[in-house]
Amino acid sequence: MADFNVSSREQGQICIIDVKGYLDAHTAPDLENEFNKLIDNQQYKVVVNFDELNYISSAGLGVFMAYVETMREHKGDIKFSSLKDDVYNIFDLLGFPVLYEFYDNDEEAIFKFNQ
Amino acid sequence: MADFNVSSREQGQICIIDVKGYLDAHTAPDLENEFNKLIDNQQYKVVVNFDELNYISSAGLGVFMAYVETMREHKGDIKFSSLKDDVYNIFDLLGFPVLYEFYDNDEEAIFKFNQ
Amino acid sequence: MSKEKNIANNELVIYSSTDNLSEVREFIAAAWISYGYDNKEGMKVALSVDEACTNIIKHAYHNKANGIIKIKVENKKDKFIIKITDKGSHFDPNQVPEPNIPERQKNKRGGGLGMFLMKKLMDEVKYMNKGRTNELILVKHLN
Amino acid sequence: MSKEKNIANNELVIYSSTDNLSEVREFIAAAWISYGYDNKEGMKVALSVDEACTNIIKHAYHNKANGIIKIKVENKKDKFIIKITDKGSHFDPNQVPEPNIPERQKNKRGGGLGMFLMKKLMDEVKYMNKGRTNELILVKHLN
Ligand SMILES: Nc1ncnc2c1ncn2[C@@H]1O[C@H](COP(=O)(O)OP(=O)(O)O)[C@@H](O)[C@H]1O
Ligand SMILES: Nc1ncnc2c1ncn2[C@@H]1O[C@H](COP(=O)(O)OP(=O)(O)O)[C@@H](O)[C@H]1O
Repeated sequence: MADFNVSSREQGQICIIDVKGYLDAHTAPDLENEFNKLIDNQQYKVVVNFDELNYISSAGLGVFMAYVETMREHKGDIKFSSLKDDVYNIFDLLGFPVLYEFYDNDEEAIFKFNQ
Repeated sequence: MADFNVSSREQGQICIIDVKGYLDAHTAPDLENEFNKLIDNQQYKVVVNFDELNYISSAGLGVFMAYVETMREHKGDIKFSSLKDDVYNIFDLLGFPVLYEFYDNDEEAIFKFNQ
Repeated sequence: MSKEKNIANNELVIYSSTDNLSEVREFIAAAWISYGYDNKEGMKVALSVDEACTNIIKHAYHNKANGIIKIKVENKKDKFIIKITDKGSHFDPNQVPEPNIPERQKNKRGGGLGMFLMKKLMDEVKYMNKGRTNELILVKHLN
Repeated sequence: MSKEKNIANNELVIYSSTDNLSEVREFIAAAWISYGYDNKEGMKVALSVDEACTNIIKHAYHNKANGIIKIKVENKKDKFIIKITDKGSHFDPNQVPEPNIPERQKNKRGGGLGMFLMKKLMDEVKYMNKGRTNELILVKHLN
């Protein structure tokens, strides 16, 4: 079974989701759960930290597509940080860089939210 | 494994989804697929026929919650027909009758769409 | 069904996969019927246990299929008791708000109905922590 | 890895469950590496096969875990070929539109990216029907 882990932590008003391991059709529902919890708690400003994510398939990208609009409707967003080249390459192939903001680290993403 | 089957058929402008068997957290993704296909084909007027559905859990009800707004935004709806008493009872307990229309058979639901 | 069979079959142990939900429902329905109770009510009890196990699979074991869920039924003279235990994440059921279905629909998401439904269908729903074990007790009063 | 091992391991057969996707990726990556090709490219080939199997599980076998998926790799001098067969529903890939991501996001739904991604990552993607069997052939040109 694919090894995947998701957890979140608060940094002021902003929630940072750490994703680790392999995000595929099998593990994507776990990330959906995490977004559902954030919405239940009315937390709409989200940074997803990919530092320890080794792999993503289109099922993983689909999770962000399904939740980003709700975040934006509530003056929030989903921003991405710390992607490995291989993982960024998949987002890039599908045209995500014109639809989402990517940052080298959490601090930059948080800074953008606080601007 | 739970026995569940979903299929759809067109009746003029309206799409009828037939659900059969047991709709639970295991089988709900199959119903999601069906709704995704309808939206891809821009079919927003949907009647779900429950005649052969024996069982539904909250995971099944969640599928309708996730798609009904998209249908309504596009001048369509999800209407329900031919529910067994036991199944209707679950919808009723959760307050769905004020949010959705329920009919005894497909014809009545289709008639409502065409009014 | 003989008394021994009932006793032998009063516990079901499954892995935390939604694949096993139908087996859970059949186990509960069979236990319920073996005590001679009404079929229709048994479907409601089975649905409650389905919801409980679905939540454990999704939230306590995070959709990983290698967790263990134990389901034990006990028939007292005035109540039917189901004990469900797991060793996944703990949670505080008091933090869970009542579902707001119109709001969720506006956000195009499902969910949030399972615990509410369990409470509607059963007479008692109690969550407990015993060390690393989570215990959920569902009770149906008999009359 | 010896030549015999490669030959013995040029086919993987799995049940149609997303549980098995990691095994699929490992199988493809190991085959790719055993021929001495670049690791990073292997990840893309494995991802394509993951997407192909995910679609078969979801759409051809409708999330039922008792379907069979066969994956066969073949290394020709100028191409690496993966043949994936199943016995689920047929479909016409020409009916599938290109994904419109902004539109899907507006409707708060994911999906629609798998086939598009496969085509981006591989040099050839061919769907075929042979009686009750669906065959998908993915080809990576080598240079
Ligand atoms: N067994 C459990 N372990 C951990 N968390 C749980 C459990 N059951 C419920 N929860 C929490 O309570 C919330 C509400 O559960 P529920 O009403 O069943 O709806 P849903 O599972 O669709 O969110 C869940 O989102 C989850 O955060
Ligand atoms: N192997 C398959 N069998 C049947 N239908 C398929 C298969 N692969 C793809 N499809 C159809 O093509 C559509 C697009 O597939 P894809 O681009 O991977 O996105 P998604 O699976 O998220 O919808 C699917 O929704 C499905 O209708």
